[in-house]
Amino acid sequence: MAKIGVFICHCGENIGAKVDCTKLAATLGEHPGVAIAVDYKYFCSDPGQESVKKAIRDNNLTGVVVAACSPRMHEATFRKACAEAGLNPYMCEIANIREQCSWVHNDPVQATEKAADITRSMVEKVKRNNNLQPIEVPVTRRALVIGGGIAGIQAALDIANAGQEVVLVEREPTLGGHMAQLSETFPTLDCSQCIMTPRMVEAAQHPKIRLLTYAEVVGVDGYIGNFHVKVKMKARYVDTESCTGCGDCITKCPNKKILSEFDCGLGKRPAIYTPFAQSVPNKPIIDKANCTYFKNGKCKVCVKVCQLNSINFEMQDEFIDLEIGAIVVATGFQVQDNSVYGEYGYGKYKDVINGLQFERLASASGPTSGKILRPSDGKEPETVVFIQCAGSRDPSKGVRYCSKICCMYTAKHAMLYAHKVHGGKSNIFYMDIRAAGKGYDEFTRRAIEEDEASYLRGRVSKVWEENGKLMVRGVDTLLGIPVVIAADMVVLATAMVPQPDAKDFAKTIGIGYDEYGFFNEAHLKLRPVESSTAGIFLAGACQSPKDIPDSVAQASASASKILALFSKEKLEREPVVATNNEATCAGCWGCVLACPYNAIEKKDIVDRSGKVIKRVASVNPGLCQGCGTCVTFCRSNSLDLAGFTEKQIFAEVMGL
Amino acid sequence: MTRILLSDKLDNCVARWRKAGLTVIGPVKKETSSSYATVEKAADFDFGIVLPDRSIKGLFFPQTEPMMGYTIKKQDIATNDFAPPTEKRIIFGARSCDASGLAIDDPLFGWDYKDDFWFQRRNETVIVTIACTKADDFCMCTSLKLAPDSTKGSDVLLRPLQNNKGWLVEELTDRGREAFKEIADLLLDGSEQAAPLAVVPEKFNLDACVAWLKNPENFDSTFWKEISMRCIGCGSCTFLCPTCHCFDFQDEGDTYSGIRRKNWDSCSFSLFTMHTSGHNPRSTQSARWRQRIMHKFNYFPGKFSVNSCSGCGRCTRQCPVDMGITETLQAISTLKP
Amino acid sequence: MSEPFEPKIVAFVCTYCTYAGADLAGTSRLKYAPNVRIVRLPCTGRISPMFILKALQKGADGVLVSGCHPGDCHFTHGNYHARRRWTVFRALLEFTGIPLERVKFSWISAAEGGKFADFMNSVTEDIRKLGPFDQYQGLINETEAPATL
Amino acid sequence: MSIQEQYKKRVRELLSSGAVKMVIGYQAGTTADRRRPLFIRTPEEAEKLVLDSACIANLSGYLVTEGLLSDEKSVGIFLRPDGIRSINILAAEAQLNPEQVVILGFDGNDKEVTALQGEKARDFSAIIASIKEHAPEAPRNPQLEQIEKMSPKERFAFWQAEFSRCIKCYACRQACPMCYCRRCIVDSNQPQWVNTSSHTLGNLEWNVVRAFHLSGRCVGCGNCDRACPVNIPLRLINAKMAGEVLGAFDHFAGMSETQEPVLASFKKDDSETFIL
Repeated sequence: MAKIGVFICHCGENIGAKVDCTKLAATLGEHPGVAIAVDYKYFCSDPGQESVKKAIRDNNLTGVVVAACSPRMHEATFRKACAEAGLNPYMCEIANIREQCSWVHNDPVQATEKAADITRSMVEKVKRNNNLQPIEVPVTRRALVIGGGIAGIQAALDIANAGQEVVLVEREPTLGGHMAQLSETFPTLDCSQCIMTPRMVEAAQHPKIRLLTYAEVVGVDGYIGNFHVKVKMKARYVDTESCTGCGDCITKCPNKKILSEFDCGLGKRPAIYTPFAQSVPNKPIIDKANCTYFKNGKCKVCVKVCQLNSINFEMQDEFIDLEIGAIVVATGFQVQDNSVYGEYGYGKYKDVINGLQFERLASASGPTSGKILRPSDGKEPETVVFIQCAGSRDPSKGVRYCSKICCMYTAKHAMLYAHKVHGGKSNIFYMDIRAAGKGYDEFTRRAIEEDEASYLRGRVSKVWEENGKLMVRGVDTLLGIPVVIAADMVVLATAMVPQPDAKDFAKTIGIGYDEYGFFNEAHLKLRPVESSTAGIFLAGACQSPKDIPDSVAQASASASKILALFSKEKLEREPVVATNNEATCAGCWGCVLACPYNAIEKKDIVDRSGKVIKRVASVNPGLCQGCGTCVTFCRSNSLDLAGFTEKQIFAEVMGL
Repeated sequence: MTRILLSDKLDNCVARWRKAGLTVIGPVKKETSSSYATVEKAADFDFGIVLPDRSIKGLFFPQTEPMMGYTIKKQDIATNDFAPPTEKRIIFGARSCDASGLAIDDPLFGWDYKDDFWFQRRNETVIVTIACTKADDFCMCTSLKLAPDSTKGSDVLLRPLQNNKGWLVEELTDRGREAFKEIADLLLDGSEQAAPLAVVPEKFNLDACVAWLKNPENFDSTFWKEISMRCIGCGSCTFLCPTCHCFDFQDEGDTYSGIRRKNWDSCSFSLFTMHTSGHNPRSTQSARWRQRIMHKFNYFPGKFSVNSCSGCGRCTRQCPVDMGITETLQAISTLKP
Repeated sequence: MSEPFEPKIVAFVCTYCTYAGADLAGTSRLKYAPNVRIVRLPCTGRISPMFILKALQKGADGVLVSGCHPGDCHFTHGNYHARRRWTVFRALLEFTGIPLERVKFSWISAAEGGKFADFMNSVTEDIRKLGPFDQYQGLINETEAPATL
Repeated sequence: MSIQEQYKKRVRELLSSGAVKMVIGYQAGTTADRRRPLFIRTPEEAEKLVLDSACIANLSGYLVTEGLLSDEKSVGIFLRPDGIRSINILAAEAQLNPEQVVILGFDGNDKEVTALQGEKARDFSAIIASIKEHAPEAPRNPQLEQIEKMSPKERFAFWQAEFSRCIKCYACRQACPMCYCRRCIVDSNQPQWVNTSSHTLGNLEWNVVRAFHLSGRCVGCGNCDRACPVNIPLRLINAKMAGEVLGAFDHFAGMSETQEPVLASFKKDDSETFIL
């Protein structure tokens, strides 16, 4: 026999002013199965909770209904109180008589009636509640970090330094990502490689980190704590075990005219190469598309010069399977293809470059050894025009969002230019200066005040060539006049966009993404580093445009989430999951199709001899998120959802 | 010399009985389905129906009957019994097979427990049977040793005159005589010949069937599986049968009050014998069909000395797969006992 | 003059959007008609057509079903599945003669407290105009009466 | 040779070659216009086979009889196009393996029948596709149109009159090839979603739930309608719902062995004119 306790909270005047709580208690006291119904000023207070606990113990209550504020406020509070009094926490339900009653109705009589209905209905529900236990899922304490840029490296190092295993997967031949391409970084102007390469080496040498470069994640199955990951190891044609990275093959390779991806096409590299001098691992790969041997079947110069026989043209892609407990997705970004801006002449005029190319020019390890020289003729530009928002905040041709870093790096470019080309004149077309961040506004001020960058508020309408100069026509909206500047170089502050395959990749690993292809966080404010899939976390620019400090912060946040997850051998989850009655299941698999989480599997029921008698649906509680879509589909009513069972809801409706 | 009720007086009779407080019921066809239903005037009757789709059983043992109401209170549960209805009725134009069916079930409902709902209705209902002058391919009363003019279960038997002119009246019971007193002045004396009865050929040898069924060895005969292979396990034969009487109890209601109901149930349903454990002693449709035949022609007569079948033929007539008692017993007739 | 008819309305809502929207209406102290009783479910995907039938059996004069806007489902797809079921079930109700004015569907997000309050008011007013659902009540009454013929 | 004799020959061949272990067809019934399901297991038994315009019942439901196909042997079955569509749905819903079903297809009107070429369900996809294509212009049931024209109140009254006759014998369910559940929702009593009593409310609930469960799955074979001992026009509801899912989701039940169930799938741009 049910013995339900009903606790009616006045919430001070919040409920008490509209709902006659004393009368409500008297009404509910007469309800079948209610052992005690009391009202009190603030049940969420310490003495309030104590009185609930005492009532549970004194009356041996089998269930509790707290008629108070929304369950979204204090359900957890009262469940905890119930647990402390020895009652299963899931035997507690909240009747929402504040947000959905006293606050929204004027008439005290009607409000009291409605409150009674709401509370009765919850009493009927709680009578059918079951003692639930949190679901325990074993945790594989090994993290997978996808992407070896600064965010991925940071996350990997944080997790590894806490003593947990990490597999770090990078699809390029080296760690480093975009940060390795940068010259100096704002707002401190410290050399990017100087701060980046030690971290790359640390990651590669860390005993807890297994580094897989030139590798791609091609499949993720399973669920939080228990992912099964398939990784494709792309063929490098160089055996990294025996290769010492001496570089003989690179120097001797006859095909040296290939545009370097790392230098954004401003430099050249051979067909066997490392992307840059400090690559980690510092072992070359063969660019199959451009290798003379692969194209013509002749050459093999690299084979001849390699004294360790590390070159292997027969090498094939390999697949490895990993057991993983949690995943950090740090797959980064790309810069937008500026050829959509035909009026800026990108791709048409060699001296119209994008911000990342400017980074390579300014980098000491870049194609010009850090000298700012025009790609067309190698001369120092006397006037440079920087165009901000070349893609960002442009719904017509570019993207609607702000890429966040462009204001800062454009200021930085102007400064670097001023430092490297004395007397050089920089003009910056901008829409707004967005310099929110520690030391950021001071930085842009410095560009203007110390390095004499000329900021023009307005957009550029056209760039054309005239007498060896790039003519930039724009408007200075502050002065309200059209401007034409004869420049030697034009730098576009290109938009940051998701990786071109981001949406497909999101589907592969089972996370959500937005209209652009940036991965969705579980909650923009409160769960910004989790993806919507439990156990998969986000770091860096794959989630939204970010600068280095933000990427690193998010990476460390993801790492700390994972370390919290790994702090236990088993993982506890809310037991609101579906269950199936195998005796009545007809095996039609509608639920399997309907489940948004692939949480329903087909299970064979076998007899003693091992013969399959029938196949039924089986819910994996680790994957099930408790939406109940399968329950509604199930024609035979075999599926049910703990916490919102058919019996509970039936009783709730019938109790109204 | 016998008494005669002329058709054109029927309207007056109906009015008399209704005035006397009787609900008048008879064969009625509404759109696509026929049944015994309340009539207000003679024109409502349809005596052309060979046999209404639904049997007379539901008038005495309704498909759902509220037995008891309950109200759940704080400490206890209050109940209130539903009394058997006291409505007085006259069924004018029952068929012999249907009336016989009631008589067959009387001992069942009065055996270890007297079912007030059944007997109250039986006592308050006058059954005026009209002997059949037409039969269809499914009728089989003669095979059950009954006839188109059997008087079993009837209070009055009417034999149709030629040309639908009226009926010869044969009062059988006090209840019948009482009801016909109301219309005594509307009857004539005469010596007309009744129309010829329907010819219902005998379709199987009942005694041979019963003997075969009684042989315990035949319980496990493969015959059962063969004969019932196409049975789809719907309950229509049992629900239309004038003698099938199985029921189930069901509580219906919300949190605060409800009603306990007696509902028809059927041995054709797989859940009928399902145990809580999940074990089902009659797990196959052939076992269920065997049960139905055995019950009607072996177990029931063993207890009440009468076969639980009046030969109406509804089981075959309405069977979606053209099965039924006739086919089964015909097949058994040809088997060695 | 007799008392104005106060309809009884049952709402089935998902906890992530419409229930939160109802909470927001509360925290915003919006006022609306007190005729609706809410049953909270995790997702519109959990809302079975059976719930609607049972609410009607319980004497509801109207039923509301509401959840997250398409694309916003906490469980990514629950509301898309729900939408198909509603389309089918609604057609079925219509064909069996249950007036569609009595069974309403909506998307109300956690941010739409105002929409929630307006919806409660408009539905209550609409159903008040329609009057009690006498036809269904007739069926309910029949279940409580002794057996007839 | 008449189609009946052709098919008798085919059945004998199938059985004697061991291609199938049984053929499900029709035989003569109690009266001249009735046909009974027939289970043919030997070539000799094929003599009993009858195939004519009175062979109407959709026999596909027999294939899901427990254990029939579990030995992985094939079974032959006489089916009209609606029955073939049932096979596709049963296959899509994992109730049978279509490779085990050898179809003896036929079609026709109330006077004569013709043979349909093909053996496996997929061989008939062109025929089914053409039925779907012509579905919108197919003549509509006049009673259906009449009901659609009624006011809600009239419709309610119409169906209550029909449902009040229901005796809850579940013949409709048992006759339906799609009602293969091990336990019907009406037999689930914790909780009792559907009132099992056959008062009009319970009858309404039962028939509405069944129609919902058949939405997008009913092929309109009419088995339920014919099985109903009190002649409730169940076919009308199912035909109405089939029209709805075709209109709303372009879903025509039983198009292929892999068709996704309409209520377990969705499109993000499904229409939603009624959602406020």
